[in-house]
Amino acid sequence: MSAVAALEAILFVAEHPVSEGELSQALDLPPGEVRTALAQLGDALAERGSGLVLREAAGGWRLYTRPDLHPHLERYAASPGTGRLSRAALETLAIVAYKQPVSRGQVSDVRGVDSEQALRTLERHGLIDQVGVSPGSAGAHLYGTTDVFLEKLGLRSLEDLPPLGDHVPGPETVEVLERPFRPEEPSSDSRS
Amino acid sequence: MSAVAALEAILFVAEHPVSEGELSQALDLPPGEVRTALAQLGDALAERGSGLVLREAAGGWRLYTRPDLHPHLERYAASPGTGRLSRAALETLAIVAYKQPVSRGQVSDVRGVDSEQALRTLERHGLIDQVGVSPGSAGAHLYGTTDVFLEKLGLRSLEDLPPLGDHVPGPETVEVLERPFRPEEPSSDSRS
Amino acid sequence: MAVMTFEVRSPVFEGPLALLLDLITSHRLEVTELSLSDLVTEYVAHLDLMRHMDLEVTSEFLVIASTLIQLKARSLLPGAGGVDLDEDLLLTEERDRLLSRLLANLTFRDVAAVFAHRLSSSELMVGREVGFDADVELPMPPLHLGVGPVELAALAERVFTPVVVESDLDHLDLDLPSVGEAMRDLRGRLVGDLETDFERLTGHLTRPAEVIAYFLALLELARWGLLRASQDDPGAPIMVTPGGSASSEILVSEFDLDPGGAE
Repeated sequence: MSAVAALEAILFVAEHPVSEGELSQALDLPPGEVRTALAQLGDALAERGSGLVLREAAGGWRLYTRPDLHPHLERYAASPGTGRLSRAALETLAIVAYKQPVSRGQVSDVRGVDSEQALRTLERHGLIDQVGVSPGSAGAHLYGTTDVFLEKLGLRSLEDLPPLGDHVPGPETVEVLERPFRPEEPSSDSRS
Repeated sequence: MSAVAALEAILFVAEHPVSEGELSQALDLPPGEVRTALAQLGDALAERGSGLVLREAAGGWRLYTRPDLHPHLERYAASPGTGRLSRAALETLAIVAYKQPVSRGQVSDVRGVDSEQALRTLERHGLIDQVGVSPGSAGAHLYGTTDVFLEKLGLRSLEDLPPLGDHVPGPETVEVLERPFRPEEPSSDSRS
Repeated sequence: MAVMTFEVRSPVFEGPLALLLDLITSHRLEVTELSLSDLVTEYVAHLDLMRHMDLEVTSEFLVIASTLIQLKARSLLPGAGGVDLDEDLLLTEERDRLLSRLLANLTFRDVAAVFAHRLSSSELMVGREVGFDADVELPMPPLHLGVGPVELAALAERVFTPVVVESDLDHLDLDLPSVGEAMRDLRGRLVGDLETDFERLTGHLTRPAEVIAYFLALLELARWGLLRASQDDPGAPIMVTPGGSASSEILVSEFDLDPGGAE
């Protein structure tokens, strides 16, 4: 199919995931046929044992090198990885992802430490961005995640983030946390 | 063949034609087998009617988009998503504008992350250009802004750039700054 | 020739919540339960260590310390509930808030671990960043710069401004009154056997933070039997009577968190 070839050429030159809408326009095909072509391209790559894979992320599609071939790429040239993010940066990223739009103050409050440095690092990596200004008088910047974040995490959209509840510690952990704070005298008050 | 797949992956990420010597090293294969793998990749691409072709050029091998598909690429190039500068690119542009002539290393230092990609994007858009070579032993390229840059910003000369220091970004300015980064384009691209 | 150096190794915690979590969970395998008293002692000892190592004890550490000490003082005060029901409720809220912060912290740590995993696995997949072939005559992409000179200048301003951590929290460090100081002063103000009320004792204070420090001091002194505090009903004045004369030296060191306070 010529549509599949054209699709491959577009994704070859694209520097970020391309939405089905954009593909539909560039290929001059209805969305349904774009999806068919995407499926065909994915199959064709797998069939011939290509070094490339087609992946959906950040609301679009993009070609990537196969993960198992990474050692060869490293030998060819230092691969342009983002470098390892610090634990502080990762925690901050987690908070921004689930609480966005969120101010630096709110992030710092959850973490219990000032998080300006971590936010700046994430911003420089393009994982978060300033998405607005808090309506309060202080006019604090509000942060949110970017398409780069979605792409790097392999998420189609923010809705693909697992529910935060899945990450809440189990009852045993909660029990350990509460232990030192349990009231020692039972009678003194009437809280639940 | 795994060698063919690895070959394809390397050529996919390569910016310039890759010589057989480099390929031999990256693939850990003797030159003869590299040539066999090249032939196999070329055949595989042609066989399945890929949108890519393998060609020898300037002392090396490179993947290209098939010329007959260029009309599709042009249509894709004209779509709004491709003309939007990332925040990383804008930050880099700001640094080049005020610190020119400036090397990639200096830009990366200021931003705290490697900025090669952003510089390349700006160069491709004609906003910056290599204007010289650093006097240091490293001989790094130095970048400066172009006439296209001035034109796009509506400036007569670089002296018209607002001076730094006495400029405090108020909330309104920041608000304006956010605009290009928000997905306001004809909708379709940020949805899954 | 080899110079012997001793290295004091103590884990550096990024913040008070991380420290608290570590203290609590490091006891999870022990048979004896970690009491609030132990927790406060260990927490304060760690802050002390941090100061000895010339690490900055930020205001966040002190705020949590003050909450912990309040909770501890309250739980040890004889006949709890006699002082002020409002205070009790307030303290309960404080405790719940602290607990939920710890929980939230653990939750996001878990998310962070998942993110780290996903990021590192997607790092193995490299996307192409080269763009269009150079030999292809493409129309110049319709570039939307999206900014004008003023916005570009603002951006430059921001990028060139070095990141200064904890800039706007410094003043809190200086402002936080010392509970130890308050304890010393309170004892000085209690003369003979005269009963007086808390309001009078703190009449010379101007800032709410100072009153809180004095209240903490009062609770702690009461706990050690150095004075008696009573309140007939919520809203009534807290009456204070001196009593006993046990040494308070040990206590003072525990409370002496004031970072810049020593001389």
